[in-house]
Amino acid sequence: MSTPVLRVEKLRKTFGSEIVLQDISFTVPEHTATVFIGASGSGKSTLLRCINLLDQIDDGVIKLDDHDISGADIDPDEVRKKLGMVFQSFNLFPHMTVLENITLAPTKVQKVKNEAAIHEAFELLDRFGLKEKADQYPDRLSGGQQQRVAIIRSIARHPRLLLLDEITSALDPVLVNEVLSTVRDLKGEGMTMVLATHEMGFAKQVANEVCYLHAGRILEWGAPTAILEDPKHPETREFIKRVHEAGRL
Amino acid sequence: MSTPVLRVEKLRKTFGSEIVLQDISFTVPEHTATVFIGASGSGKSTLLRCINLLDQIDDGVIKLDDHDISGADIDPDEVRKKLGMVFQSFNLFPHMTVLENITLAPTKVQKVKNEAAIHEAFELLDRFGLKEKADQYPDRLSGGQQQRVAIIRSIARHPRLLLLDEITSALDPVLVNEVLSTVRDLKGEGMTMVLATHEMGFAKQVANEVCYLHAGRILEWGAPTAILEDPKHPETREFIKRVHEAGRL
Amino acid sequence: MIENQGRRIGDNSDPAPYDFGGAWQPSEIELTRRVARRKRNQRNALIAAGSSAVVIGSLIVVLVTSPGWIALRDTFFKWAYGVEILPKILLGFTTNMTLTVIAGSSVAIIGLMIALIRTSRTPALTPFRFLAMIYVDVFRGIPMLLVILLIGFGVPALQLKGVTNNVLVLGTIAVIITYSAYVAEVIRSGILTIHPSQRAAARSLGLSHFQTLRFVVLPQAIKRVTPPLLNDLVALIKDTGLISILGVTDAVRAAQIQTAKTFNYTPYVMAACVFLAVTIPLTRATDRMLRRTLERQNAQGQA
Amino acid sequence: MIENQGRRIGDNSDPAPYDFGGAWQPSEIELTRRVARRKRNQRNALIAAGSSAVVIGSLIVVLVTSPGWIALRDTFFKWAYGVEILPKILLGFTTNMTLTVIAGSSVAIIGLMIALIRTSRTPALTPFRFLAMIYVDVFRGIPMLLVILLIGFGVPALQLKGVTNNVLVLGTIAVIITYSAYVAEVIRSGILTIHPSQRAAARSLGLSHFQTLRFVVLPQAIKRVTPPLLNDLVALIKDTGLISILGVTDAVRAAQIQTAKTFNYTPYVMAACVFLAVTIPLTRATDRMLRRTLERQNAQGQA
Amino acid sequence: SAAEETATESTTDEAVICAPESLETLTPGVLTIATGEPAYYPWVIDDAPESGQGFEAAVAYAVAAQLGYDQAAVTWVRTTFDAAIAPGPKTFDINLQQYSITDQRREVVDFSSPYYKANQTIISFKGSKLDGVTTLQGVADAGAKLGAAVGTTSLEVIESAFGLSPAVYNDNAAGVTALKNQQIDGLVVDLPTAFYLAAVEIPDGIIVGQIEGSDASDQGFGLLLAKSSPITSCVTQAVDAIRSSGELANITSQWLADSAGAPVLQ
Ligand SMILES: Nc1ncnc2c1ncn2[C@@H]1O[C@H](COP(=O)(O)OP(=O)(O)OP(=O)(O)O)[C@@H](O)[C@H]1O
Ligand SMILES: Nc1ncnc2c1ncn2[C@@H]1O[C@H](COP(=O)(O)OP(=O)(O)OP(=O)(O)O)[C@@H](O)[C@H]1O
Ligand SMILES: [Mg+2]
Ligand SMILES: [Mg+2]
Repeated sequence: MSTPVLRVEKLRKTFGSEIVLQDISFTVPEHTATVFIGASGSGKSTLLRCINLLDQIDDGVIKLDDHDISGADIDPDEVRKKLGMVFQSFNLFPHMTVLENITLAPTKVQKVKNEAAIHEAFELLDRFGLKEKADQYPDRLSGGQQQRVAIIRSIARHPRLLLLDEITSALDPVLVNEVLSTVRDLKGEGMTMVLATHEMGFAKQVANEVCYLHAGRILEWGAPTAILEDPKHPETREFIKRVHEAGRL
Repeated sequence: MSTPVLRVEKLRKTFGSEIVLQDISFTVPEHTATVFIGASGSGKSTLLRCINLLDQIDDGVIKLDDHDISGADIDPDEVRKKLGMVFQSFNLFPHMTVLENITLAPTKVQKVKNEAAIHEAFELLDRFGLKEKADQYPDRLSGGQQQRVAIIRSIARHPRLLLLDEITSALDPVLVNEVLSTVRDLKGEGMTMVLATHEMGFAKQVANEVCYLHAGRILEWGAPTAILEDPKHPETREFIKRVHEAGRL
Repeated sequence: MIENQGRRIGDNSDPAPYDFGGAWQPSEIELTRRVARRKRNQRNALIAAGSSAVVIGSLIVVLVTSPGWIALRDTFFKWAYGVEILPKILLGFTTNMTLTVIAGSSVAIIGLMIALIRTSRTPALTPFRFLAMIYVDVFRGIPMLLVILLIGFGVPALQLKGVTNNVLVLGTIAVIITYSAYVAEVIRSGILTIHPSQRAAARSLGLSHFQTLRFVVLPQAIKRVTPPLLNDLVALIKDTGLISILGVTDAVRAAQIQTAKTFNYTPYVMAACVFLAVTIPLTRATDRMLRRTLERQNAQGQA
Repeated sequence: MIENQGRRIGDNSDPAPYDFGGAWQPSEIELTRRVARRKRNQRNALIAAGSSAVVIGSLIVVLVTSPGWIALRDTFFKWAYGVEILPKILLGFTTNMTLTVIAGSSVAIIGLMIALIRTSRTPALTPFRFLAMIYVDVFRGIPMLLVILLIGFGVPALQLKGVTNNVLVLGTIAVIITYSAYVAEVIRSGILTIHPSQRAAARSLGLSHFQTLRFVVLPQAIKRVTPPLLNDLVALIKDTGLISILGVTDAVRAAQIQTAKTFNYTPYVMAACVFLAVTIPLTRATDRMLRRTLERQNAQGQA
Repeated sequence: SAAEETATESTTDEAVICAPESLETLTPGVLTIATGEPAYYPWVIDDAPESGQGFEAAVAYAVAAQLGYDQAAVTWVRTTFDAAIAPGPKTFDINLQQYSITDQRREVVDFSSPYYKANQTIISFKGSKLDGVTTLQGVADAGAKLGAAVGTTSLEVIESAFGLSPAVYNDNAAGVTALKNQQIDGLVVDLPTAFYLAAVEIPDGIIVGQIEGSDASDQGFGLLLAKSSPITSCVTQAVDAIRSSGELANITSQWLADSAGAPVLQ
């Protein structure tokens, strides 16, 4: 097997005296999706932020393509050029049109020519059925469209790895669907991904591996069917049951 | 059959040139729940706001206990004493504790003695398992707890009719459950209710009647099973299908 | 319990279900309701208009019938004299406006830089952050008059080579120093209200710290604080006059000179009018902008 | 692809899964990382501290070695003289403080009322709303000095029976009138930022319009605009001195009298210090409050 | 002839040191004179010092002529009180706007010898608390509120002569308004100004009386110059010269009313 895109080893993260992540180790091979599930506050967002170097870790190693990106002398901007990240909300820049949002990083960071960036942006928008929204401001889009634009924006930079943090949790159920299908398409194209989500549909449809995070530790992991339908650990079972009960329909 | 709690006749509501509600007629008998479903912007919130006299209607009649509350000389404050309403968000007053939120209206509007109001508030909080949150400020509660407090607050005033406007749409699916069970309990106690919701679970479990609102008109109505599982109208069918697809799990 | 009034299921004869047509006619009950409402509104509006007319009217009557009214009018509202000296006041006002333009643009740049230093997070900048904080606190806390005096008269006293002792320049510098402190605070509060996720999103896209500020944080922050910035602009226009203590003639000083000459206060009233001619359009614009911002904000999550 | 490093499924021998114990020891790699980080931070801090020391140091050197330094020091920083006249300045400052207290409390009430009128929605209040708008625009737009002159010298000229010609009272009224306009604007913007749903929720509970304002809207609005209100308080403290034009001796005037007597500017420096002693704690408090508000706001929806 | 001789001698003497060619003025060959804005009657007539009309305007031209500057070689500038006394370079060579010479002030600026010494005078209006008062004690006993402009010796007189705390105004114009508004009962100004204000600006204005020798530190009005100005001694010589030649007395009697017109408070 080739080297994994991402390898996290014994990662530890504290906020003051609170230990938020402890002893987290996992690998993400190329063209696979790893989905983190877990209760609110279990540390999913923090984990993704650590991988993206937005938070500084307190121990452990993070390797991207076998290259240690957690060292003290690493330039985060260089690392982030290889990573894409979409957050739960506040993703798009409200003062820029959809097109400007998408072309900002390519033109300013990768120094792509303006026309080339616009051309690629339109291709992407077209592929995801958002071409006619190119000149709209984000507040004119539905929440689902906003998140799809955020995904397009992050893949316009051709990242090695895409980090998606509960990108549907602020959406109406009706809107979740379109975002889900976008992510499924990306998976089909071979994008390597790490996701945090409450959506079991997501987990089922795109995950190669599901990890259950509980109070900062990975409590259980495995194939989606194994974790979602036959969890071993009582904590996991309890969580899955609660989610099932709350299931809409 | 006794007179219905609420009777709406040919209600019409416009915002400027936009017709938001048109030709809306329905009745809500005592101890029943009527659930409005429909796409975003179909007018659900506006309908509930009209019933609560927060918006002024442009035609039609609204009768509460056979008493016309849409007349020009009606005192809205008097009417609202008989109505409870919970919104999608921004319900609780962030500068007051849970207890203060609940006792505000009884002490200031109904002029209940302070001790009596506190006593009743504690009883209600106890019943819904929120007793230990009495002295907390809303921002320390989860979204689900906040909505449950909002419901408690509105029933502390013993309303004839409870209006619930998508009270779970801003919640994580895990939290929806507890709110749903609270509403189910109320239904069991005979509370008369009008709900607007995206949650099909809600509709199924509490509705006596489901109305599908489309672009300001009631397009289809009937028993929950009929509407949700075998909608007649193609528009309704399309909507139900979309919601199903988006279903989490 | 839907009642089958005027509505048929599956009636698809309409070209589109959204089309409500022009067929609707207000019902009887609605018409009576409207009449009742209109009557009540008219009555209330009448009461309000009446009561404000009474209040204003009686104020005017008290004013005009007061024993000193003639004297007051001659001292404060001698229009012929006012018009006569208006050119002098306008000439003085050009000083206010020139200063506002020069000081305003400098303040924008310096205030922005101080705000950026104060909102920076790098530990390396801590000493600068500390200095910026002291700077802002001191110059917000001293009456500007004193700053103008200390700089306008203090710097020339140093007799530094190559340093001007032109009072206009020094006074402008004093104004810039003081207002930069005010504006830095306003911009800083704007920057702080930008949600941290916006920064995180920008950094995630690989934008550098500076690019994040330049393309994401500042455009939003400045837009948000435009109303308070415009307020500061109004205040600046008014405060530029303080440098008249250094011997520069602005509109207020021009009025003061006239008043001192003739012992008549009309020039002050004229000066007030000249200021209003500029400041009122500005405050109106501020107001409109504020309202628009709020409308947008409140539209989100409307219940 | 979880690697089975140091973790076993179902290992429930821990008393609680939340307990991470004290067993953790930083790894080798973490330790080297920390050393490297510490070194870099120390270097950066050193550079920053060094550069700011150089900047400040050279400013001081330029100041002290300038040809006029001795003259400047004797004219602006003659401490012995400053201490000697400090009591007079402090006496003047009591005027500023008294005025601040009296005017401040009146402004709070009047500003609030104007804000309420301006944010009211009843059509019946339209004329009052209009008047309030004009009031605010006019008094925000005129330099306060002119308002003080017009009221302090204009009203007595009317020779109205029963109306005082006490300059302190009239000056205070002028200050109140002006600052009420400022404060009304601040409170109004606070009221407007309260989400309409909060009003709707209160009205739905049966609270009257007044009760909604009293118990729901105002407590939140005032809390939100406390920082700008405190800013206005600082400005008020500084601006009370303007009524010295009517012949009242405040701190700045007391300093001016001394300076005019001896032609020495130290009294002005002393006055600046006296103001700072009051305003700096206020600005610090404002700052803390602002930061707390923002932290709370940004905590919501943190990505 | 001998007297003539000395006069010419001294003139030539001065010419050596105190001539436009050798005086280190702001602009060589030009004497820059400052006064207030506006400048008041009777010190300057119609706020136009260039005309030479008014007491201080006339004194200024006389001094200039004595120093050897003709009318055309004099330029006028305006300064505020604060600008005039500020340390650092000045915008004028000499400044006259009724600056009283005191020893304290001498530490910061230079003064010529005095060109006029005015008594401080209280003005009021008919029917005021001060109407009819003839003694210093009477003023103090009347419970009157007195005002004066900042930067004048009038201010100190109120404290030293009556032990009252004064209302302090930016200028006499504000003081006059306050007096007209009856916000104060009397305004203290120098005598020449008092004549003008009481007669012209104050309805039913009266001069209550002069306060004689009330402030020991006040050495009379002097021309103000920058500290250690190179021309101070020349200017002082010039003032002394016009005084001893009687020209100053002529100017005084031409522009300033006889102080005998005002009663002296006992
Ligand atoms: N900046 C911070 N400072 C201090 N504590 C923090 C910070 N960010 C997160 N935490 C804490 O870290 C823990 C994990 O938070 P995190 O946001 O990673 O959880 P999560 O699994 O993403 O939850 P959610 O499902 O609510 O998004 C929480 O206890 C939170 O309070
Ligand atoms: N105050 C208002 N002014 C103008 N138009 C409004 C206003 N409130 C609502 N509308 C419009 O009325 C229509 C119905 O809005 P409403 O909020 O009732 O829909 P909804 O069914 O509750 O939607 P959602 O599911 O998004 O809450 C929308 O087109 C909306 O734009
Ligand atoms: Mg999260
Ligand atoms: Mg709604």
